[in-house]
Amino acid sequence: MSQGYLVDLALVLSAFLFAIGVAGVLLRRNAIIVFMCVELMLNAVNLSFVAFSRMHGIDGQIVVLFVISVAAAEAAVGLALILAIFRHYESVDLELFRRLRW
Amino acid sequence: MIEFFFFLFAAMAVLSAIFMVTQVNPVASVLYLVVTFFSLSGLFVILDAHFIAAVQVMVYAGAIMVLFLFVIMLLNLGSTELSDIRQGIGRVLAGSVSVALVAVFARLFMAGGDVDGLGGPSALDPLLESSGAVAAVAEPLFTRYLVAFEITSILLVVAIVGSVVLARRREP
Amino acid sequence: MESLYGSHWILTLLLAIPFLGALGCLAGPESRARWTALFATLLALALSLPLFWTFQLGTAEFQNTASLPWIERWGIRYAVGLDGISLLMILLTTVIMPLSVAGSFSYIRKRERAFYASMLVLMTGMLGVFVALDLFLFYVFWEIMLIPMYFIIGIWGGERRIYSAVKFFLFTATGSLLMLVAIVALVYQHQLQFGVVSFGYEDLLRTSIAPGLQLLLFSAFGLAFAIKVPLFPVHTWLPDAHVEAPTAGSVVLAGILLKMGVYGFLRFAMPLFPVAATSPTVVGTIVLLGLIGIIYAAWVAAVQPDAKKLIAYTSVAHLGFVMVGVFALTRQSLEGAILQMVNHGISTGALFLLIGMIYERRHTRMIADFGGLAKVMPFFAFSLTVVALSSIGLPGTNGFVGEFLILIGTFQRFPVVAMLATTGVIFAAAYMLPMVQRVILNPLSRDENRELKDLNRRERWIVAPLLGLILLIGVYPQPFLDRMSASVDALIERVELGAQPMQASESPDPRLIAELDPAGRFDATPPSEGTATAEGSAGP
Amino acid sequence: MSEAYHPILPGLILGLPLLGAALNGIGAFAWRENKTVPTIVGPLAVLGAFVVCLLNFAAMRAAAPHDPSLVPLWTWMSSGDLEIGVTLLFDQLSVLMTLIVTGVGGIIHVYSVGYMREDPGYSRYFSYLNLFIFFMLILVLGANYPVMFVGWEGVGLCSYLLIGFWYENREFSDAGKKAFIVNRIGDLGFLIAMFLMFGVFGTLDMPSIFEAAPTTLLAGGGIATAVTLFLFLGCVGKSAQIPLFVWLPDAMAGPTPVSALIHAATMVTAGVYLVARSGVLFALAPFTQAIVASVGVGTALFAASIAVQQYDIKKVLAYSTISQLGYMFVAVGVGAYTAGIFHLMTHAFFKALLFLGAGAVIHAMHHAWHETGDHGDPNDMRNYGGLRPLMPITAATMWIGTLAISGVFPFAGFFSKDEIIWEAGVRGYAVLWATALIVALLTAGYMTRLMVMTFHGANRSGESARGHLHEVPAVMWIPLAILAVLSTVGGWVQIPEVLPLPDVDLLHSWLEPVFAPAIEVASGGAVGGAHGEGLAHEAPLGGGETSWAVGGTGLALLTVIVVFWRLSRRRYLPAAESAEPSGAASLLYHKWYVDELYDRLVVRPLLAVWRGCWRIVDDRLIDGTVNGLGGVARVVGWTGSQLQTGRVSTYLLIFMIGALIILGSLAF
Repeated sequence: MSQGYLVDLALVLSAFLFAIGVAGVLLRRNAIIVFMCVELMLNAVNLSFVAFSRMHGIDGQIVVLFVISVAAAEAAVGLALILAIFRHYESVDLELFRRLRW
Repeated sequence: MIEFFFFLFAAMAVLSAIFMVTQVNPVASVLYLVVTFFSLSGLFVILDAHFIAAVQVMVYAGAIMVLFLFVIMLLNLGSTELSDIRQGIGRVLAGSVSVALVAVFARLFMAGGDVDGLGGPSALDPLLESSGAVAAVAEPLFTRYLVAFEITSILLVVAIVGSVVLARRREP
Repeated sequence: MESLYGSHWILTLLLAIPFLGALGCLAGPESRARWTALFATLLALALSLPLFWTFQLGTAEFQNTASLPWIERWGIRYAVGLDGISLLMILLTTVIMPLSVAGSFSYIRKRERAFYASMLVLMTGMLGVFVALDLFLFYVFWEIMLIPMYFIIGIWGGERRIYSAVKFFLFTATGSLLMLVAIVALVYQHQLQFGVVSFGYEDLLRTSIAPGLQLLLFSAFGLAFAIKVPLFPVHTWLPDAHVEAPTAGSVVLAGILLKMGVYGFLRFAMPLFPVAATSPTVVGTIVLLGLIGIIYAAWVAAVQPDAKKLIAYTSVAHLGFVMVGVFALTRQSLEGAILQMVNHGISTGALFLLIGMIYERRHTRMIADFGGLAKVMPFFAFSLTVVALSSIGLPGTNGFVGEFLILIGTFQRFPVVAMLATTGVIFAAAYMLPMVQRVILNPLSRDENRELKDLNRRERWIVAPLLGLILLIGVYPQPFLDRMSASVDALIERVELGAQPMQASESPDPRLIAELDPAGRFDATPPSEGTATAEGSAGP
Repeated sequence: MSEAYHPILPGLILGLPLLGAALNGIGAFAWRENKTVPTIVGPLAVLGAFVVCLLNFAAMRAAAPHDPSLVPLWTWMSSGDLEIGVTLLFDQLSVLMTLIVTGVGGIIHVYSVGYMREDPGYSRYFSYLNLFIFFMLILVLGANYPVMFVGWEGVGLCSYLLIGFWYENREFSDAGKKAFIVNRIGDLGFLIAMFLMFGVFGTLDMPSIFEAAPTTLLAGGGIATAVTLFLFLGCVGKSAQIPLFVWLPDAMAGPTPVSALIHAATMVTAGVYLVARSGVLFALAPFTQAIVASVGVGTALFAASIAVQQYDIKKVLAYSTISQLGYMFVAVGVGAYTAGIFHLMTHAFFKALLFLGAGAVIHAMHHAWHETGDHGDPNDMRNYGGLRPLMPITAATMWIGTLAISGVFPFAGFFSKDEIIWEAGVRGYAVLWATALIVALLTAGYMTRLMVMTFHGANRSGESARGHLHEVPAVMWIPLAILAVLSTVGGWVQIPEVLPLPDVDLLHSWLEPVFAPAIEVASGGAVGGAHGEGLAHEAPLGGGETSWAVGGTGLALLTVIVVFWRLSRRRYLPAAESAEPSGAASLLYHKWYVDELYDRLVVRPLLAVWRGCWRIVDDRLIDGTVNGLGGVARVVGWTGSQLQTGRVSTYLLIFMIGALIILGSLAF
């Protein structure tokens, strides 16, 4: 398996996915979808870790494992937060959640 | 052959990611995201991360996304027809920032030198051959990264407790 | 005891007593805090008074010095010592503090422990500033003092206390931060020249600094001190702080804190940067600002409806006299200025105490709310009259001696300035007498004032020592002048000698040098020698 | 001659009044109701000092001529070259002055016992009065200018305290304040003069300065002129000359004995004393001399003109005092120092007499109205009239005082005033001479008017009050009598030799050692004589000393008689019923509107400027700048805070832009 240039392409792909995630966060107002875009960004990063790990050793994959477990925790807490907020606002529109200033 | 699969998965990932962002219906978005995750897991396999690929499918595509679906359905958001996508300047900003991001990242990776030179043979090959896909990951995980691993478990416990507390319906 | 006063430890003991007292206040019960504080301050007074007699006349050397390494890596030492100038300041502090503590007994009703602890920490800070012989130590004390004062104004003050406390803090902190930068720059210069890092005062005195850089550093020090003094355009924190501070706060602020600005000029800014301190621009500016302060503050004071604010402005005027005297740099004007610092501490402190006493009775500071108090409070009226006369410099009181010496000394160098400053004498009468009249004279027209009680025994005991000092210094100031004369001589000599070679030499534009050679290495040796040798000698 | 003079008990001269002040001061707190202690302590302290002064005077007379005796007490301040000791100077002039101060002062103290007896502030009053004597003695005995200045300001302080003695009256305390502040303007000059002298001479000791002055200073030079002008500014303030005279009429708010002591006999003459004392300096500055004399004569005329139309008895006397002080300045201004001091002395006698007499009248009126419960102004002469039969002693003694001040032979004022006018004449100052003559006539005029309105004609105090009017007690009329005697014989110490009288030359010869240096300097060293030689022997209009002396007294007497004859027929109305004077009389009645003028031109603009300084410069400009800086920080902060929208997407956008900038800078 010597398709080294695929690694580079994987990095470029991760850049694309990350950028799409960013665009999603900026674009959407639905909290859940924004949350999903964040997950997408995490995965983009995971992809680059895996790609790097192919070049530099197994540690990259370990990091990915941690990222996945943290993401799982994050998803649980985050979705619980969205639930709680929804109960209060009857909506998941981020435009409404503007209490966190000053 | 591998190139074909690589490009196939890559195209799938990018396209479904774009769909995920642009779909109005959250359920559709979730499903597109699942597709993206599957494609990524395929890419992981190509990149010699077999264990990660498996975990990706199980945890992300299986568990997390189901959680998302549950929440969407619980909140009854699936039937929404109103677009929550920003218009006008927001859209332009989002687009230009992402394009700029891609450009910058691409430039950074290119700046690393010749594209071919960056790749080369996999550094993982000997390891995978000697201990297999799982052991290669497990060995450092339980030795060098043991502390972090244990702390992760604490994090998960905290997250569980936290989400239970947060999502609990308050007694009036 | 003899050995104690010859020893190195008396000053450290003096510093420690109020600090321990502060701890004692915090540790003890609320009701005992005031007594602990009074005891600590009185103990400090009793310990410091003999210094007045054990102080050796005729020498400008620092006495009772102590020096211990503190942070050796950076050449920071715990170094303290006493000369004629700081001796008087120390005594002023230890005299004023017990009085202001005793003056707070009935004024401070909440959080007494914290209040008295703040006062004592403040005292440590002030004493420390006056004895520190290490610039880092000085800076530490200088800042230590800021914090309790901030709280004293901010917690126990009047209605606009927060505004005033913040204003006070911002003004002073701005200045002192610049000073810190200047201290570091100075130490760096010293290191460049001698290869050792030292914050020691006497080490730094040996540093020679290019005129341009001197100007910069002097400005940084000078701004910090000028704010504290306060000189004319940066004085506006003072009226607000005074008005809102509790009586004790005002007394300490006017009586001692303001002196630290002048002390800073005398001890640090002038001897360290003699060229800058004698450059016509600097002297002209400061003397002019002092003069403006004298006249302008008197004018503003004359139309104040608030007694405390009026007194606050008189402080600006008096300190204007002091600054003019300091920068006229003649024997008489300097000795007068130092004596006037003491005088101002006594008479303004007494004024604030007296106004505080009627404030406690009537809860108003407005002059218009009083009138005719002489009838119901004769002792108060007597005291206020004497103190007011001292403040306007009536001969026979301390105020006259100070002002006279300042003016007669200043006149020999800046006749016009002295003449204009003398008009301050008229304006002093024009602001003080109407205030006195409207408070204690005139008909007793308000019913609230009819039942006022005269000063009680505690209050009389607070006022009496100050009245005694006012008259004593008025008729026999010589012992005080004797104690400072050697130090004043040394200071004048040091500043004038330090300024001479630089001014005499035909050096190019000092600003140019500063730009080309910010480190000032070229001027490390006399400019007549070649640059090469200068560089060689200045190399690390 | 016998051995040299040494001051006798100099400490006691100062110590007694100070002790008295302290005792009475303590008494004002400790035994406020006790009137016995002040009654004994107050007058005794001054009279004791008077006795010591007499002893000194006698000793000095007996002793050989000598340099001034210095009594160093302690070092006051010594700083570098500046050495100021608390030192007393005993010479002929200062001893004479101490005699006047303690003598007249003692008499007035005794009088005060009667006058102030019922005042609740009795003890306080004597404390102030004793303190005043103490400071006045320091003033005349000070051997250097700073010590003299202590007395100078000290008497000002006592004057302030005593004018505002009845502090519950707003006008009275205003008057005290005004006196103090106006005096301070003068003191400014005194201070600057001291600074200058220290710069020039390196010392402030009078003997050294006077010794060095003729050689150090250029006669008529700028420094001599400046020093003396500044000194004179001090005198103008203290002695109530144009333009700083405004405080003295208001100072009449104080108890009448105070007006007699401070604002007639002693303190206000300190300016004359200062000029005479510094004669050497003034002799070196002819320009200042001219100013002094002109101000003096101007003030004399101006004040006399106002006195003519005043109805308040004390105001008349106050303006009269100002006018007489003008005379003294004419004398010292033309270099006739002895004449100035002579008039100072006789004026102390007769003006104290007049004031005390006025006080007796006021006292009587006050009591009468107190009995009847009427409320009139006991100071207003329109309420008097026909008091002579009721208060015969007061009337008689005051007539003596009136004749004395009018310059009628053989009363004291004749000799001293005649000498001043004559000296002005023979020294060639025709305008001064003529004006002084006119003022002399005016003086006779307004004083006669005062007497007529008070003691003659019909009584206007009201039926009921008249029954309660009676002569003052002995403790008050005995001082009047003593002063009346002094006002009569006081002038006989110096009788011009030209008059067909026994030739007495006590004063000139007594003061000759003090003024000789000044006269020597003034005459450029050419004339060695004490006085008179080298001067014209004719008045500007011709005629010798004798004829002018006789003519002068004749004119004065004629004025008195004419005015008496005219006014005693005039019917005055009580103050409450009379109308405001109109026309020129109104201008004089309102004192040429000087107070109003000062108020408009000086006081109000100054107050406006001061208020502006506070409200605009301090509050707006300086605090505005500071708060403005704070405001700028706040605006910047607010602007920044607007970025914090609470929208996560905005944060991400900004974060991303930031990341792009950083990464971009790495990439490109």
